[in-house]
Amino acid sequence: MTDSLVKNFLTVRDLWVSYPSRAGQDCFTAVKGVGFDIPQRRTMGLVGESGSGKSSTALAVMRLIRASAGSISLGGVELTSLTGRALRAQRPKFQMIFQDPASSLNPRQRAVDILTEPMHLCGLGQKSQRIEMARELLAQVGLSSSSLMLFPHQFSGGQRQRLVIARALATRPELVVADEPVSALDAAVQAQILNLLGSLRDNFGLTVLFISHDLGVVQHACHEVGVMYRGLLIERAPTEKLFSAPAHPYTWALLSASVTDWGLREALKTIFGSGLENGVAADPDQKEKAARKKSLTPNFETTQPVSSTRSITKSIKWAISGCLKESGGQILNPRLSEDGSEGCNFLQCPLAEEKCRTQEPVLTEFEPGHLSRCRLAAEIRRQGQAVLELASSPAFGQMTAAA
Amino acid sequence: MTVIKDVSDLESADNSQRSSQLEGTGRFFGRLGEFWRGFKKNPASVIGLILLAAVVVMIIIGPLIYQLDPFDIVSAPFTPPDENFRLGTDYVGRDILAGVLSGGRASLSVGLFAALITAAIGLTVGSLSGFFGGWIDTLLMKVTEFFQVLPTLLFAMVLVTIFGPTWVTVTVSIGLASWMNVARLTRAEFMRLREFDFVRSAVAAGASSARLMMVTILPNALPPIVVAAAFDISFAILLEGSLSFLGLGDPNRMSWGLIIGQNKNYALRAWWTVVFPGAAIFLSVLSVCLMSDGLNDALNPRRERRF
Amino acid sequence: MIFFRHLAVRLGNSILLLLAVIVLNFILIHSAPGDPAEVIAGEMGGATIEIIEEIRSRYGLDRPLWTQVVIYVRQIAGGDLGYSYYFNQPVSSLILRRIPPTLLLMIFSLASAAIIGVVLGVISSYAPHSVPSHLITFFSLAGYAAPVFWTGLMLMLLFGRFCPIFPVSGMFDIVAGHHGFAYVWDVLRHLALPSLTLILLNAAQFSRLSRASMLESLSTDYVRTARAKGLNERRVFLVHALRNALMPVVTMAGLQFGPLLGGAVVVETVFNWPGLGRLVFDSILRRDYPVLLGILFISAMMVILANIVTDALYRLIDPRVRGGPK
Amino acid sequence: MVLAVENLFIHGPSSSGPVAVVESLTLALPAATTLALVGESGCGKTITALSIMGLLPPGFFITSGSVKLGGEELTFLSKTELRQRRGKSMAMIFQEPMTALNPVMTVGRQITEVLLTHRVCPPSQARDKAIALLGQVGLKEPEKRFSSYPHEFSGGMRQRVMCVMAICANPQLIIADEPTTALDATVQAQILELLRELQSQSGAAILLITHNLLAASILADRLTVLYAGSVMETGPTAAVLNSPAHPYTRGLLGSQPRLRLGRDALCGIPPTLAAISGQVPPPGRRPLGCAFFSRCPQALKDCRDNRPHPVSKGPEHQAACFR
Repeated sequence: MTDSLVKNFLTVRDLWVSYPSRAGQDCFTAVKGVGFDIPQRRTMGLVGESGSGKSSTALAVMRLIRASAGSISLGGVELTSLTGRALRAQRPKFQMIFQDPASSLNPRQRAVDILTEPMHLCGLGQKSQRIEMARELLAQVGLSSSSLMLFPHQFSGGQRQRLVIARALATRPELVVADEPVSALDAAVQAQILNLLGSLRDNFGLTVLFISHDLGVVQHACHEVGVMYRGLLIERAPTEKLFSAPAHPYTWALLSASVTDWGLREALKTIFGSGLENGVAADPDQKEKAARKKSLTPNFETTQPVSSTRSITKSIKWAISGCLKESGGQILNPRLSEDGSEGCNFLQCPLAEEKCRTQEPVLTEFEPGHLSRCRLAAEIRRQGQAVLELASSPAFGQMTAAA
Repeated sequence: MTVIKDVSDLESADNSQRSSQLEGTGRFFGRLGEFWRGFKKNPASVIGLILLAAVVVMIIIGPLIYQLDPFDIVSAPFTPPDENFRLGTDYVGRDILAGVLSGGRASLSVGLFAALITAAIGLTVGSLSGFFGGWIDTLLMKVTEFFQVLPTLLFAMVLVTIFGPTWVTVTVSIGLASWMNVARLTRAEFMRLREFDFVRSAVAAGASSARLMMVTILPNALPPIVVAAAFDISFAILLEGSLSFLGLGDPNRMSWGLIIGQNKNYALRAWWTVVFPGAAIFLSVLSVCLMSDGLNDALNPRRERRF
Repeated sequence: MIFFRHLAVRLGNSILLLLAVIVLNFILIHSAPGDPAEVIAGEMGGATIEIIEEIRSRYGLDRPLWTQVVIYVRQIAGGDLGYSYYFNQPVSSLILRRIPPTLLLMIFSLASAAIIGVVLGVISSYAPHSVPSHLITFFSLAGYAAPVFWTGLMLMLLFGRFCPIFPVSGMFDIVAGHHGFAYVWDVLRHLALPSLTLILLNAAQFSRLSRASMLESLSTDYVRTARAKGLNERRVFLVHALRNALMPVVTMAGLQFGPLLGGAVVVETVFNWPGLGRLVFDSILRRDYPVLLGILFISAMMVILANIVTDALYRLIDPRVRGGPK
Repeated sequence: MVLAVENLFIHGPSSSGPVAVVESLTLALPAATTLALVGESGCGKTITALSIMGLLPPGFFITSGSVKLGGEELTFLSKTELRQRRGKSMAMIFQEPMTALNPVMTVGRQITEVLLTHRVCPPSQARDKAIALLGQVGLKEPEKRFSSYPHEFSGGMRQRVMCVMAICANPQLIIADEPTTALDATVQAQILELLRELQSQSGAAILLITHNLLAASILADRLTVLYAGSVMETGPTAAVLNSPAHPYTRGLLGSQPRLRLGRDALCGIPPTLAAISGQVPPPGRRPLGCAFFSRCPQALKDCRDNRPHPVSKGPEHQAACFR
């Protein structure tokens, strides 16, 4: 059955999205030529900080906002050129799960209408069957059929998100775009929803585009991961490959900021800089900014005890430089570079060199299945693996415990 | 202020009866009850409702009991209020009480119909420019800005003077001169709600623009618009009063403003000719204002509280 | 820099608006019942046949509609608002003479109404559920609900009959013929009642708005931060909450200019204050359309100017809009 | 001991009259240490912070219990005395940096305001001290920052300004209510490190309020886990994270997806997370006994009726559970 699955079910080619800024002169380009494709029944994650354009990409794929350039095709059907009735005919095939449960349900509609409206719009089944189908959907997302007649404000946050998921499944879609589905929820409820999404994806055979700013959630939920920075897809790889050792300095910066194990954090900091002040004063995408209500920073599962907070000592720095020497690399000493118009858009890159400023890097596949937009991709991945190797070795553990 | 009702205890209570209410009746009375609960909380608006009810009853029943034609002369001019002419007579000798009773019908009906016109134009312009944005929005907003530049009363006066002071032209002129507030408010509401995810999900489910505007956004945009429309009724009554006061009212329909307008030069001699009709306008407009405050609380869907 | 560029854009926009008002006047003339020439001459103006012919040629009424519009616009833009046969003088000079009294009345009333309204609104927001605040809320509703002409007449009765300390009509005492400082004082005494009427109406609206915006800014995060910093309640109230609450009040002052003009017309009729309002009242009685349309055009211009001033004022107060150093 | 809270009860308004929002809360915070108060939304952690600062919203009030700051009982103080303590001996940093600063006042003036109110330094030196502080928290070109307005700052920079306002009168206690929730991952890490640096310089105690157990472990020496208004577990960070003694803490740690790096990332993703079923009971409907009773997998019979008392599970490590 698997070979009949379409290799590239959702293909996005050279997608550009720009918003006319209020002042009217320069419009803000949120997505700059992003391209990826997702095989059928697979889940791809898009990770990035707010303003990286991940939500804009999701909205463009859903044809909720107009992309200024690029092509999107789902199951072979070209979506970008469709408009009006033709587009509406295709809409049931791809649905969306939104982030903020408080604003994604119509406060004046009861649960039964919320679920039957999509069915009515795409003409699924007869009017009499729809209430029965709605009851079934509620059961599948773990809500009792007695809540059919309730209004959204009579549900808790987690239950409202279950209703949002049920609505997305009402038209039996093949592709589901989930824009930060769990970010607005508490830790315990978040886990319930992630489990629910996982089981529904397998039962319904859904292809999912999963948007999140949270690396732990993406590693748990996605088969493939794409990292976005200021509108550009800077790295794409299967989850195992990416998290074993990323190949782009920005991904490392994201990782080092999300890691809560103090020892590893200091080790990563010596190589890839101490996390970066995202100096973007203007807020490009206010909605993404507002979407960051309850972010979750995952922790690095370590074998040794989590040590309490202390500052770095000389011995650790020496150990790291020693191990790098054996692996034949010299320490790429972190230098913060100021500005730079063309060339690599990662302005605060600690490893930036002259060439980075002049040539425009391209997303290249330096290893099978692993693409990165950095000239030093292979080098960074190798050195990163070495540091992670060292950090998880028991010797390093005692050292951090002692320090 | 209500805490989120916890669904789990609803499951325990057997509410099969609730889920069988799929027809409309359960919903309509449910909403009316909910509306009254919210409305009741604000004492000022209840007083307003009673006051308005009294004024309306006075206007409808009044002329039936006190059958006196406000236009025919009943006694000497400027007779002060006494037992047979409760509110005295005006500069020609017509009975003020009859005038006040039958004048109300003109003032309130003009106020109501003008507010309807204002709401109709305002809603259409506001919803179109708020929902579609782009050049439609700029064009409609330029038109709104143009109308807003003209002083309301002056523009209404010019229209009535040119097209003749009949009951219809007065109502239409008031409507034309004061629809801009509702338009701006509707546009703001539509632009705000358009960004909400439940509208985006309706688009994703394949809803057409018309359905989005009418079924998805409008019901949620109504509360503030209804409050503004209530204010427009009182604004229209005041405007009609001013027009009739300046002699631009419909001459053969008695209205409160007309009485005051005709007797304004003799106010110092015959205070009663001016005080009572004015008080009638004041009370009816005050009752509508008080009620519109109450409407605001009653119509807003319950907001759950966050600690 | 940005501030002046924006001002230029506003000016351009306003000129467009004025042209639109002129075209509106043209449409009104042509859509009125009867022959446009008579409309222009004004029914009661005792217009003879020659005058009608002269109007017909001057406004090119026989020419195609489009050229008529151009002629009309060029004339109005050139300052010639037409001729009032009843008053036997050009409309523009008639109106210009009547503007100062109306401006005096409106500016004085608007300013004092704003001050009184904001003070009342701020006081009532200090203790939102106390008796004085309910009183102020009721006063502001009553102030809005009372029709302007009725308030005017009531004040006239009160001050005319019971304690006649203020004159009830006209702008200055013709008999006494004061001049210099005495004349100013006399005008002020005459101004008292008409402006008091307008103040009662507008102070109500200012107090409602400033109360609502004060309550809103008192519940914001930055007021909570101010309290967390240990500032005393007076400073939190006046420095942090009030400055932000005044923004919408400034915008409202600008938008209030149009309706205020309407109110002034009525008040001038009640107290026969010799301003535009009085002129409007007389020209209605005599169906003197050129004067009416001229007044509509001039008052639209005044409203536009008021909007430009408020917009500039708003840009000065709010740093976010002023386009600070990027 | 900078902050000592004993058996604190706070009641808040609800449709059926006042309801207990925080029940018998005990906290101990010695100088120059950081205590993280961790709990899901609606468990009363923000209300606790506001009650210490004396900024409880209308309708909430402290019904019993004592709050001692530097040995002085705050609940006995008058309004003005409490106000004088705010900003001087205790300061607070809020969650939403975008709205926490006054948009129409320059950043500099909002800082000097604190310096002058608490007479930290004479007016003439206030400006220089503020500029020095701005530079100290890592803002480039402090002079320009001093006279610019909040809308020209990014979220991270505004939170640094909040830190300056908090420490400029060098208080004994700094309460940070979810200081990093509204920020990006990279900026979060920097703000937490900035707080640690400020603590090491000023020796102030930090009460960190957060919903995220793992983010707290970067900064906190001790953790107190709160659930539906009562303390479930409290202890040193390492002990609580590695050997959680309360089923709720175990549930929380199990339910959060952990980041696996290096060789661990290659061994495949676990199918499901150990999620806790059900949801947080709102204040009106909490069970009589242990608040976690309705969702606890190992609930005993007597957990339902009587409330478990804190039992010692290790050095300074207690958990309120009968197990």
